[in-house]
Amino acid sequence: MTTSRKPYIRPLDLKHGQVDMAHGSGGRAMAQLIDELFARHLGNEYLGQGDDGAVLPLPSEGRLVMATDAHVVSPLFFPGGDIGCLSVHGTVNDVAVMGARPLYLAASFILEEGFQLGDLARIVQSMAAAASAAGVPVVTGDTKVVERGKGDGVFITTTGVGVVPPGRELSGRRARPGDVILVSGTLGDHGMAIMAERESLGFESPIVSDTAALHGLIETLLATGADLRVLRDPTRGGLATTLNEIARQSGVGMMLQEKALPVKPAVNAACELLGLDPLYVANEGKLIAICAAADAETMLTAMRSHPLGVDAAIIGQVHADDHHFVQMTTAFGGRRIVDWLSGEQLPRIC
Amino acid sequence: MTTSRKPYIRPLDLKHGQVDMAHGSGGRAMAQLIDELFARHLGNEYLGQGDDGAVLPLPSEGRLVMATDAHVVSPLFFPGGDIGCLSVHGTVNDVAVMGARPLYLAASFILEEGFQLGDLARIVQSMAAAASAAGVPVVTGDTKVVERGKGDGVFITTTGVGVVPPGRELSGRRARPGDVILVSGTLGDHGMAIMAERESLGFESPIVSDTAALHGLIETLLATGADLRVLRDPTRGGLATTLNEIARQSGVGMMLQEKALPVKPAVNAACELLGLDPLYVANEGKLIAICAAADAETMLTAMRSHPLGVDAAIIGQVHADDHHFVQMTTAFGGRRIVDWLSGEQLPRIC
Amino acid sequence: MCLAIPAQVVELRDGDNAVVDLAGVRKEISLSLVEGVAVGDYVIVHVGFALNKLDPEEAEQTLKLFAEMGQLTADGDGLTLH
Amino acid sequence: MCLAIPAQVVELRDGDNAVVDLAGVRKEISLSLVEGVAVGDYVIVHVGFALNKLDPEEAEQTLKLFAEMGQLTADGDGLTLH
Amino acid sequence: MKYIDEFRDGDVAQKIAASIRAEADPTRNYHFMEFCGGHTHAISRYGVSDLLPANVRMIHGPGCPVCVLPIGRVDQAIRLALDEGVTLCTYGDCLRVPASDSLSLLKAKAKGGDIRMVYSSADAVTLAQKNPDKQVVFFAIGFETTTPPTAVAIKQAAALGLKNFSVLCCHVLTPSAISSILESPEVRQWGTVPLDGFVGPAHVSTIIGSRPYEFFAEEYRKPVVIAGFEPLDVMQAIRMLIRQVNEGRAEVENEFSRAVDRDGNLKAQALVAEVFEMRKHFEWRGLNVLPYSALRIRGTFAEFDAEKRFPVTYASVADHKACECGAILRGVKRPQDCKIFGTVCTPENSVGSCMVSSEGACAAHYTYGRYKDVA
Amino acid sequence: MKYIDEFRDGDVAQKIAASIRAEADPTRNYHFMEFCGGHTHAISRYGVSDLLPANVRMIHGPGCPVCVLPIGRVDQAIRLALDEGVTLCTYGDCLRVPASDSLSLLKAKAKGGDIRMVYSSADAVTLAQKNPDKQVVFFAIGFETTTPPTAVAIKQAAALGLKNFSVLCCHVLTPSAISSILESPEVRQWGTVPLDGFVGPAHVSTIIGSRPYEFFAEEYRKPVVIAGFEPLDVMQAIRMLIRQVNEGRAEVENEFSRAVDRDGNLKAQALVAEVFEMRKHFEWRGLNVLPYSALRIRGTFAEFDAEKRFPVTYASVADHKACECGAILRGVKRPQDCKIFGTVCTPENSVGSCMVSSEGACAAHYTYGRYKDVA
Ligand code: SF4
Ligand code: SF4
Ligand SMILES: [Mg+2]
Ligand SMILES: [Mg+2]
Ligand SMILES: [Mg+2]
Ligand SMILES: [Mg+2]
Ligand SMILES: [Mg+2]
Ligand SMILES: [Mg+2]
Ligand SMILES: [Mg+2]
Ligand SMILES: [Mg+2]
Ligand SMILES: [Mg+2]
Ligand SMILES: [Mg+2]
Repeated sequence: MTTSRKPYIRPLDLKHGQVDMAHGSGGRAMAQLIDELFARHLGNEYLGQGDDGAVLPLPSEGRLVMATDAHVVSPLFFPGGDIGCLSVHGTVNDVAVMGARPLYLAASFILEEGFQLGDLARIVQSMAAAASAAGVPVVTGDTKVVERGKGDGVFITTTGVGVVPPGRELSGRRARPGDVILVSGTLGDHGMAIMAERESLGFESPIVSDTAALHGLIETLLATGADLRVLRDPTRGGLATTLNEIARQSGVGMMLQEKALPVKPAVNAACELLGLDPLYVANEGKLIAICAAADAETMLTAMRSHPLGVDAAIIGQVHADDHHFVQMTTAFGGRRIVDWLSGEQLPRIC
Repeated sequence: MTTSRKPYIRPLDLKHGQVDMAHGSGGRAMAQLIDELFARHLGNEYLGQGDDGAVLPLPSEGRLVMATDAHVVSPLFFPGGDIGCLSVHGTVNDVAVMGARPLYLAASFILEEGFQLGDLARIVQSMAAAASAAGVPVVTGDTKVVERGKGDGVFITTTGVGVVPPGRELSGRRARPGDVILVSGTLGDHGMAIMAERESLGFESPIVSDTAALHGLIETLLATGADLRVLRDPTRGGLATTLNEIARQSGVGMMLQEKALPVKPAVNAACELLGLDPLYVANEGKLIAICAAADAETMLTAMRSHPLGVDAAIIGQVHADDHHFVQMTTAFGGRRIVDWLSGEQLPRIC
Repeated sequence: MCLAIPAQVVELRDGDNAVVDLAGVRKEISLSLVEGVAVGDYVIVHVGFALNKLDPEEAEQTLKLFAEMGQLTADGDGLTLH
Repeated sequence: MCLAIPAQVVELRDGDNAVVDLAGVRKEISLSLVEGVAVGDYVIVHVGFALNKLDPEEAEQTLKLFAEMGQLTADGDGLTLH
Repeated sequence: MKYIDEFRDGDVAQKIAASIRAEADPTRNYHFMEFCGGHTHAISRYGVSDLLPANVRMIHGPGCPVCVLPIGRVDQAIRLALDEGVTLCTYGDCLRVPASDSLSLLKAKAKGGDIRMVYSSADAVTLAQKNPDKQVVFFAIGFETTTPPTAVAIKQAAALGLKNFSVLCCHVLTPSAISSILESPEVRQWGTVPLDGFVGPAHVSTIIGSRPYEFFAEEYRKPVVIAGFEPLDVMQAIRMLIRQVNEGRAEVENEFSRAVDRDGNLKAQALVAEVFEMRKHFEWRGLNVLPYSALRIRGTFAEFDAEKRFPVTYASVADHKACECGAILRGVKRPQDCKIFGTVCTPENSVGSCMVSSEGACAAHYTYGRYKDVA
Repeated sequence: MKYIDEFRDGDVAQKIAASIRAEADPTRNYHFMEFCGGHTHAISRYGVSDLLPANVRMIHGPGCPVCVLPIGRVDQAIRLALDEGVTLCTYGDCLRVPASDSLSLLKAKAKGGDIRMVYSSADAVTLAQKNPDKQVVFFAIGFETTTPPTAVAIKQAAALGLKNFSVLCCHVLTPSAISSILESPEVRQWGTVPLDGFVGPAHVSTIIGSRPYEFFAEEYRKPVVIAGFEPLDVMQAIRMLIRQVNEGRAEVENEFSRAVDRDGNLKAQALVAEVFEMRKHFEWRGLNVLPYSALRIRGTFAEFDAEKRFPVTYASVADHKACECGAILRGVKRPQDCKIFGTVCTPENSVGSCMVSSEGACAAHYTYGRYKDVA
């Protein structure tokens, strides 16, 4: 009858448009969202396959490493980053701390009805930039939409895979008495950057999140050939909680030196104002390294040679302890336990 | 001073306990949740490593397949399953439809403050049973807690990896004119089981979700040696939307035979009552297969030989069409387009 | 104009309600708009209300007309004419 | 008993408010409980309120006492005694 | 499913098709309007037109309640949700109808409006009962089929003494729409729309009976066959219309006798009369303002009238200037005649209301029939 | 950070420690109670006791506002949130305090209560202003330090004419608590608690000044040294207490002269006097009902009194029977003396209130000091 029209799709309205339930229906509206936002910014040959799963080349030897994290940060945009780059860094780091080269990322979005499409575009672009800088492509993904009041703007779950070369063994189970504990830089920057953004605090602060991909730094450390036992990123729960996890896994105790802990003055100040302890505040671009005592100085030098490790420090040592206590010699000259985070980090008034 | 006490942790209160913010803090409350729920039920040697990422053995050859899906179903428990087993099946299927053997799963939980710990335990147990039945362990995971009103009980994102043997090529891009389209069983069972549970509908129905892991069925098909082009599970958006995706990816058209489509009478009835089309209703244990015409009967026989394929049917054929239309010869004797799902599947009154 | 579907009444309930069955799917509906409905009757259901009873004899009649279609000539065929 | 911290007033604002600075972190606080606060003063901040001004001379004095500690004998040392 | 499957039988369809082919006069064309969107949907969904000979053409009518809802009415509902903060309940079909400012109820919901899809007017009453601190408004649309359930809801709310329930009443009347078609210059004067008869409403007629159509048959000399919404019903009605045309009759015939009689449902009619009264005029999308073409809530139930309870006066809003919905609803144009059909206007981004419900002519053609445009 | 870092200097600490060792009489024991949780926290957090000789022992006092909050008061707050549906605002410290039915405010929040942590009483007023349709209740706890900000909030709400703001006032008075310790049979009669002096409150004293402690020094012959919350302040105060004991003095001395004088903050005192008045009696956790030991809102501000606005009368609830919080708050027992310390009672599952805030004796010992129990 009539002739066919030129196919035309009205582009997404990134200025005023909002996510609605149709964007998660599986139908044409979702296909458009994927085409114009996800595929456009994150696109690569694997994502472009367009199937339910991505088919990917694998190195011929080694073991696979797989890590996953849901990102639920609020606010979504904060000094130094946003949920987009954070969701790339967090998972790249969890793969890299196992000694693996991160190869591929999967990204799963849970969008809340009413979320601004423009904000989503910013987040996806930030993710794309982080993935590209890290050299780790997003190869597959998923998008769901939940009703208003059943989500919080956007949640992003990323899963990463990588490959560890044969013979390399890194694990929280490998710390042993005598080992030395290092940290790659200042503590608490990410968590405090987030908290200082909370409107109700009325803070103006120079604090910027440290969110960063650590696999480059880790490669530098591995290249020294030192006897590395454990690498881990002290995220939620901060340095204190992460060290307690490792102490429990390895069945050891630890003694930290408070004087050696690097903390930025502004982070310290914000902690003082809120009654918080920077040891419990989250980091997103810091590395804990535990190595044989003989290699500690080599490790420190290697860390400091990398842009992400300039503030690196030796902060303590591992010892035998059936109670797996992490303790600290205070700058004041006393001694205390540095316990697991208990409950939430709630600001303290008394 | 005093002697040390026997370590004791008051167990989680699975009867009355609720998720609170501390369970997501990264601290000791979270560690307990992981120990008593996740590790206890899902436990395996890889999850037991306890690091941020799992280190896993890999087959020596083949390509990696990676797939991810967020699960946000409501209600969380429905006839035939729950979000726990669903989140295993969904991702196992997305890996398996690429022709891969599913090897490992990662699971990421976003819990809403106030969620009943007892419900969470049921879900994790169901996940564990599904993972164990499928032979695909959950090797790593993550738990976040969001404030009440910023989530919906629980969201589960699973990511799966598997390995495709060399030489096996399955993709939505490979359908070609002349190929035959099969489906492994009745359409719309999952979506209708969910919808019939909605309180406001006042339905009592015998409809049960078809949620199932399809990799066993897929192995059976692959074992025939037939020239399989495409496998896909018609989930969100139903058969109609999935076939449109494939038609677009392959640049072809399709013609279905309405008479051949298997639909359970109760599903049909529920669709009639709501003004819905079973072609657009989600499935979670069904497979679309597209193969060379010469292999169609072999494929049908193989499908029907498997418990998950007893209702399998040949439903249509691929042809050349620059417009990538999926069309259908109606049982009535006419012809229509079977379009992408547009918007949401909303019940129709008029 | 409006989606409605015939279903069989299988139970009468309080408050002028009834349960209808369609291929095993049961749903409570309102009988506020109809009179004299008994279990076993078919009603036309629209947005949760029975609009009308379905007349089985008329249905039979209509179907018979369809079936005889091939052989029909051009007369009234017993169609109801108002 | 209650968490409070000395910080320097860097700006006076409307509504009896001020901005204090602690190592680069600035926060608006209320001056409703104190009198005669000027820019440059240190105040003790608790739940967003200045509780009191800090007396720099007394602080100096106290620190001096600490520093001389090693050499001190057992006399009053100039501690404020009420 | 009894009384459903039998009316969709493909073998029987072939027989009726053969009989239509036999009876249709090959030397002339037949143009029939199916008034109802339900018929439009059935024709497209089952491919009924593929079974008709080329000289029998179906013209889509205005009987799609969503299609005739003017922008200004949806705007009122949106203002109730966004500005007045009410919980706005409505049937799923209404959610995507385009309104002013690129909004729809679905988009207003994304903006934060508390907008709920309900399956029944009774659900809205229940919601009001359960949330005494929220004002619940039921956005009521539809022809005579859907009006009685709204009447029941209002009476129920009155019986319960609810102070937080009201109805934004947009119920419209079928006979007015038919009159408007028949009175249109295209049909009456210019003859640009050749109209040889109507397939008459199915479920509307279960309520109002077949009597109201007798006026049209007599006054305008147009045959009417009331038909069910199953595809065999439609085929049979077409055959009956062809026969009337061939015989020069213009009568009301009833193919849907299993559910419709001459009087309709008197109980439902009485309920409607108790709760509603005629509006002096009402604007329809595409058909302009029609006198006595819609209902409003009677003064005795004024407290349940959302237009009285909230400051949401109706303001007429012009349709998108490229949109041909008006002409399509009057049968003057076909979807393919609209310049933006299938490009700017698609079900995802509908510009006009005919692209919303699958009963709308544009949506039905886009969703089921557009393969024909490229053949 | 000026006026902070200098008071945490480890080298200076060694000097003061040496001086304490030099001055402490090796033939006797010194038992000092630090009244304030702030001091308890500093001692544990910085490891101050590691720098003290074995014959100088610190006893934790009752000055932790969260610790002395009785179950019945938290129950009231929970009832306001869950039963009355108010938006309950409070400081972060209160959220984990155990209440009846295994609840806490945090768990009540998980149950659906609208419970918000605020950083300042002013935030609660702002919240009430922004949500005129919600009743906002500020659950106000604390000693004299925290009372003036609550007074300001109430006056602000009055000035704004807020009808939806009120305060559940649980402010308590330091001198009453000190009296209760000194009057306790363990101290006064039995001598089971040897008490050689007090480290007096830091920030409480910025408000009330040093004068109120003079009565204790005179009446009970106990030395008091008011000290800041930094660890060097505490060390110095201990040294000053040792010196008083050695010299047989019982005076009020002020180590915290940079922030405290004899009169305190008169403006703040006047504000408190305007808004609050004495309660005849008030139950403290661990110290029982103490006469004239707490404040309530004056009749002139009655409309801002949550206890008057809502039906939440106070009901006393017994502590868990194994819990030794009472004895610990009176200095009679140490955390390690409680049978369930560190096993059933931990910061994650606190049974008593002393295990909640890091100022509570049990939490401080658990979190910072329990390595000593296994040495
Ligand atoms: S295609 Fe869209 S704009 Fe054109 S007439 Fe149809 S509904 Fe209106
Ligand atoms: S350990 Fe717990 S129960 Fe025992 S006294 Fe301390 S707070 Fe009370
Ligand atoms: Mg992880
Ligand atoms: Mg991580
Ligand atoms: Mg997916
Ligand atoms: Mg939200
Ligand atoms: Mg990590
Ligand atoms: Mg997937
Ligand atoms: Mg999937
Ligand atoms: Mg899939
Ligand atoms: Mg994690
Ligand atoms: Mg919720």
